Amino acid sequence: ETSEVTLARQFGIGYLPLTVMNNNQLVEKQLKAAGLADTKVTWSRFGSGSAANDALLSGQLNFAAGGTGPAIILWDKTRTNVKVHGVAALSSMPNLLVSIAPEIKTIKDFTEKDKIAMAGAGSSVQTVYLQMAAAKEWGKENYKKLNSLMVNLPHPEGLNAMLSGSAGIRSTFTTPPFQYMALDKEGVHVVLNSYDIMGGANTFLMVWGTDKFRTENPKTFKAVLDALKEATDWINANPREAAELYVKDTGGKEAVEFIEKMIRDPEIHYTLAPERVLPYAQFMNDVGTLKNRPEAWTDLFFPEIHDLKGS
Amino acid sequence: MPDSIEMRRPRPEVHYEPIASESFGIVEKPLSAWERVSNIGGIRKLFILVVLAVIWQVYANNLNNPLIFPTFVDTVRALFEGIASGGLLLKAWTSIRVLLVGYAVGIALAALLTVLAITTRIGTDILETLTAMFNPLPAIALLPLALIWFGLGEGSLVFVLVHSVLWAVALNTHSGFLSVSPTLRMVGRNYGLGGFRYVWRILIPAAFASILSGLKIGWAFAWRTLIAAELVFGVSSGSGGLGWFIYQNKNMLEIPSVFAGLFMVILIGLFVENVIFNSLEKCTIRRWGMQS
Amino acid sequence: MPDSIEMRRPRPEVHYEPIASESFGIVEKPLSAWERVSNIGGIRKLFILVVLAVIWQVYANNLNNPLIFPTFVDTVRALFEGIASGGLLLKAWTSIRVLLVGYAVGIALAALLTVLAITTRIGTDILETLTAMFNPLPAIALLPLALIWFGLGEGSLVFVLVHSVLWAVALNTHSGFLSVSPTLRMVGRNYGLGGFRYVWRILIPAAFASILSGLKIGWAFAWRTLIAAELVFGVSSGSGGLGWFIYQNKNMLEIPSVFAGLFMVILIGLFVENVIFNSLEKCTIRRWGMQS
Amino acid sequence: MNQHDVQGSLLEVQGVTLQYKTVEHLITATYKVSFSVESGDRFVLLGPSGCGKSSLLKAVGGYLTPIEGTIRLQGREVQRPGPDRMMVFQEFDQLLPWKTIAENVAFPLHASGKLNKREAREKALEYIAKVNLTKFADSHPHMLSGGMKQRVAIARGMAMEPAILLMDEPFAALDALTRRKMQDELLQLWDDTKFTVLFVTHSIPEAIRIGSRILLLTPHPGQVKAELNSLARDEHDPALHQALEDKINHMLFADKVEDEREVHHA
Amino acid sequence: MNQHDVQGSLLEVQGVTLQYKTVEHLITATYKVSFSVESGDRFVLLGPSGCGKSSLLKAVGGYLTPIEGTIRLQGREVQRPGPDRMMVFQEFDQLLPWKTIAENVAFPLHASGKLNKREAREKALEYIAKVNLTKFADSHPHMLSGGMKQRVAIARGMAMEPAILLMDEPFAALDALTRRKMQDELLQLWDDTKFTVLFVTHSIPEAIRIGSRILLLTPHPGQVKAELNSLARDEHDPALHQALEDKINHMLFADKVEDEREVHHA
Ligand SMILES: Nc1ncnc2c1ncn2[C@@H]1O[C@H](COP(=O)(O)OP(=O)(O)OP(=O)(O)O)[C@@H](O)[C@H]1O
Ligand SMILES: Nc1ncnc2c1ncn2[C@@H]1O[C@H](COP(=O)(O)OP(=O)(O)OP(=O)(O)O)[C@@H](O)[C@H]1O
Ligand SMILES: O=[N+]([O-])[O-]
Ligand SMILES: [Mg+2]
Ligand SMILES: [Mg+2]
Repeated sequence: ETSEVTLARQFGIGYLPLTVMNNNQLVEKQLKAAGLADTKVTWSRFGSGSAANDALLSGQLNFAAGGTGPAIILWDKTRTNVKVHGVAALSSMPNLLVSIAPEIKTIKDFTEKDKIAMAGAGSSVQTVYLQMAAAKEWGKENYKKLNSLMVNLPHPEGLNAMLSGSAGIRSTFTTPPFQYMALDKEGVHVVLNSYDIMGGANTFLMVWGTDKFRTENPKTFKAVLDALKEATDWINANPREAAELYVKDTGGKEAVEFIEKMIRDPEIHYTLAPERVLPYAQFMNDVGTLKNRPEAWTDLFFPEIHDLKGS
Repeated sequence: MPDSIEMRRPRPEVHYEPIASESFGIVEKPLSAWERVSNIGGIRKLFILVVLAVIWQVYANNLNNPLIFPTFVDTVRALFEGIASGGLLLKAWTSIRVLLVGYAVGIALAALLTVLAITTRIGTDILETLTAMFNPLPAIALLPLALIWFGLGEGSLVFVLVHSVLWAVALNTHSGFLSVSPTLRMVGRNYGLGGFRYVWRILIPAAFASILSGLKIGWAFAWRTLIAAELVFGVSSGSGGLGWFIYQNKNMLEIPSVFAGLFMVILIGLFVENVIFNSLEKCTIRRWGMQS
Repeated sequence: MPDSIEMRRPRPEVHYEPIASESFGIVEKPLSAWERVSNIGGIRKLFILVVLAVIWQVYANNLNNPLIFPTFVDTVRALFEGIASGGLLLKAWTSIRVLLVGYAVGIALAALLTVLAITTRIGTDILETLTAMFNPLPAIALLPLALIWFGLGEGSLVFVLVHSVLWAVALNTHSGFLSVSPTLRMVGRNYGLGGFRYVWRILIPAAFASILSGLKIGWAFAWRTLIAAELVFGVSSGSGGLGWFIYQNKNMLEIPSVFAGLFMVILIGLFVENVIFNSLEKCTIRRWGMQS
Repeated sequence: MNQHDVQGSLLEVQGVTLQYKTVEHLITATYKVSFSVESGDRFVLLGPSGCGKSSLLKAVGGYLTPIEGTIRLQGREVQRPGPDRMMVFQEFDQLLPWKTIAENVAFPLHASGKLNKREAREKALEYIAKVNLTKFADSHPHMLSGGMKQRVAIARGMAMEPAILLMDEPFAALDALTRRKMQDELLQLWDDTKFTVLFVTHSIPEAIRIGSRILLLTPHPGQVKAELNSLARDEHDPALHQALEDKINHMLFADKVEDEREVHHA
Repeated sequence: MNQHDVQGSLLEVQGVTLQYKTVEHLITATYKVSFSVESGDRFVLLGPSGCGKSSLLKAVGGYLTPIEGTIRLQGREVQRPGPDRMMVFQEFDQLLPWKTIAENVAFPLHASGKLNKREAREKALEYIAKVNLTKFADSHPHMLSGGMKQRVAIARGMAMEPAILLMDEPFAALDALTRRKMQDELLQLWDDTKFTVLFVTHSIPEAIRIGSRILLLTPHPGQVKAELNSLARDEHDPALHQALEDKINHMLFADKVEDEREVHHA
């Protein structure tokens, strides 16, 4: 077993279970329970999923966390070597395409001059959602119909651009908490909800790792998974405390009520079980982004969670 | 005929009795109060800074879009809040520490490369080729290798910092070396100096003006790179530096704090330029009459 | 006594009949084949490049982690595929076009600022202050203002490019101007040259070595910035340049293509250094004996 | 005499004190130097090394502002340098390295608006021939020996045919015969155009040969010791030459001995 | 005579052709120049401006490699510069601008391992006094006049008391009296330490006064015209001096007239 386990978290409410694991030292606790009290736990934070992937692939990171999209792409690319799989889901959250333009009510209302800001335009989760929506609306072969409207801007810049009306941006496809900040402003409304596209709740963030680490360090792997489970259960049982912990962790500038409301939002699930990951991955395979086609959700995740009710 | 002009006006010869130079007294040209004030560089610069701050305030007020561009006053307020509560100074110090390490290593490597370049012909080719190849590469290109070689944490940050300091400093230093006057080089070699001593005793002081601007550019680009890299690399321990502070506040749409972080960078830049680099210039190239 | 040595050995006086200089013939020192080959800079550099490529190949093979660091061969293959099918050349051209605009504007502004700085004292203060303040700011800090002023697309890219070219070029140019020998300045002013003509006819050629390294550094940093900025800035998908190509492939984990994109940057860098900057050096500072 | 005083001279230097202010030192180069140069004078500044000859010339050229006293040219105070006062500097690096020899000589002719490009080049080549450098007209300055560079500078200064030519030890780097030829060229030009020349030299025979009036300066910091008339151009009596030489020698020598004693005691 | 030929001289220059290769030109500076310098010689190179005197000195100094011929010092071919051949250059920018005058003179003494820091400074101050610059010992070179800079370079060269001193027109920028003093100092030093000096000058009287042996060079490209003995140091007869001066003058002058004719026809 390794003497040090490294985990990554990123910024945002979707990573709340990791925040709890970090702050409450749940991994240490589970390691101790597993008889690995000497294992050092190191937390990193990355500004982007691709940096976390680099770290994972260079062997510096054992557990990466991020969007479902990058995780599935990494799974696809590592079939023949390090065999990355999902460890567990983190959270399901809707991603909203919001607009400040009153005439844009559905995606059919976009014209050539209506740009849509999104992070990682062309490859991000939001891109895939929008392509799925387009495929649904205009047929599978037209899934790229809205691609020409996508404009690449990081989430905060995209939101700012829309709210301030600069650069002609009036719509943005974004994530929590940005979409809720946006909806707080007058005139901003939802054009598209990722849940509607997927037909229900859909895993937005997950944790993944390499098969090599798991087989070489089964106890450590199990301890981390258990810690994640403990954190998730605790959040679901104590939303108020979880919100307080989150606010404290990020510097105490946000309102606890606002965070608690989000945690209690019935649309937001903190669960280890993947939700609608398979259809998402199969769509990516359909449009050629993935070379390998997963036939069951269990193809994408390590066996430790195969007993959960995933999809 | 040729001397007609002189012939026209015979002038008397004149003799003077020179006085001893001790009895001159001190001669100074009197200056008006305005001249005296405007002769102080610090006051002129302060004036410029005040003008810039006023422009910022007025423009931001007119723009009236605090999510994009907060006013100067709001930024300063956020700066003080950040310092008082948010440990902004600590974060700045974290960044500066990493920066100084990267800067020092970068300069040392630049010295090594340029010494090699100036003493051997293949060294010149290596320096020119490496600079042309690697200098245009963005820090992100180095990330994978940095992770393999240095792991998470500061090692990798230092690596990208070195990348952004090394080439600029090496380029300027090498060009400075090549521009040293042939006479000075011959003098140095006349003394029997060779290799490192020749570079250290002759070429470096002789090319100091070029080296200094290389150092200034390297310093600035180290900051740029550090802040950009902290966003990507994130933090592996502790609370991160200024770049992470900016990134986090941006994500929370705390725009005045974002600008407070950037303002901190500006303040550090002004300090380094006006205190460190300026004094260095004064006791070297200015004092030596190598730059006016 | 003092002349004892001369006295000791009276030497005969010698007279020669010099021959006409036309009858010298051409005297050339013979060189060995190896010397002649190694005298060609291009061959030496090619050798270095081959060595680097071999190191790359061997290291990548040993590392055996193609998702982090593909081999040289894979990269070259991806490069050719990218050129053949992916419109890599078109993307490179898109980048170069934006780059050249930003570079040109940056140089023009640098020229303006340094002319101002060299002709007026307050101009010097302004240049020093602005450089110290803005040079350390990362491109991302300019994003909000860029969006307000130039909207999405190339305008904003050009804006950040200017930011990364302007200060480096201005710093080096200004320091070069200040290092021009007092005699040459006096000569220029003796001719009655002033203001812009003085800068153009005297200071710029006299400080050309410094200016050239400023231009080289500016060029490299423009590339870095462009590639980094294309990731962040509003590029409408499908119309991006090399940075966008690299970013997309990185997101898709098409790592050989990522390296092919970076390799393209390296190739362009080598071309610009060895063809453009080198020729420029040869017909200026080398020809003028201002750099050895 | 009276008329001359009322009219004013071409160049009037009155009580000029020159100082250099550096980071650490304040160096007085000349102290209350006064002299006046008439139109057509060949005025020589003579004095020991470091006495402020170059500094005086630079002040007249407009490169150095006196901290005391005034310098008037045709009644107007000298404010800035200009092509009406062409200067031949003492330094070897006074040629523009990026221009060929011909271009170096032609450039001021053209830049000051005197001649068009073609004419400037023609005139440049003419003067380059006078200084025996035709073979090197298209070379760059770094390919020249020290003496050759100085000859180019002389050609450049003379080609401008300025109202006042300021020459700072222009012939110091030249061998006896080249020097002789250059002196002849200078006098020839003077015969042709009757310009005024202010000439620094450290050679007493040269001063007597070239100058019509000679200013003697004390050692550092320079003060005026005497202002003498030189011999007429057609005066070829070696005895007279020797006598003047000895007189000047003596005036400078007296100081020198003191100076030396000072140093040895220091 | 025979013994001397067998033993070999201190410095043996044999058939040396020097060329400069620039981007555009190939300039021959000297063509097949041969001469030999005995230990203790005061060997003067004399020739018109641009004839290759400086180039020859640089070749002996080890800065320039002959493309033909050999230069041997004590039997070994000259490969690189070294402190055994201290050089006083012709250029004014030969002082290190970042060192004070005293440091400039002391530095080579210390750097070459001859003396420790304190001794080096003492010796430096001693020689600075000899060139009358004690007042400026702690100034930086940019605060000095042209002649003062050259005097520092002379002090630096002499303070090293090298086996061979190479001096390139060291006194050109000096006034008559300072020059005289410097010449005396040089001869005094020679009397004390009997070093060998290779001296470039363009002044024939100086050559006769300083030199024990004189090499005459033709105009560019330099070839040896003659190698003459100078007068003995204790020979004070002005007529003999004048005779030798005239002889040398004539030998150089003959060429010069040709040269001039050439140019005027070109
Ligand atoms: N740039 C300078 N900075 C400071 N002091 C200077 C500078 N130039 C000259 N001086 C000082 O001014 C005095 C006069 O110098 P100047 O060059 O005028 O002498 P000079 O008479 O031309 O001497 P030389 O015959 O050696 O050329 C000297 O004592 C010198 O130290
Ligand atoms: N760096 C150089 N590059 C090219 N040619 C040069 C260079 N230096 C000197 N020359 C040429 O070599 C020849 C001899 O120059 P050198 O400096 O040796 O002459 P010199 O005898 O010292 O003249 P002077 O008395 O004027 O100093 C000249 O014709 C000159 O043009
Ligand atoms: O490398 N940067 O230009 O930030
Ligand atoms: Mg002078
Ligand atoms: Mg010479």
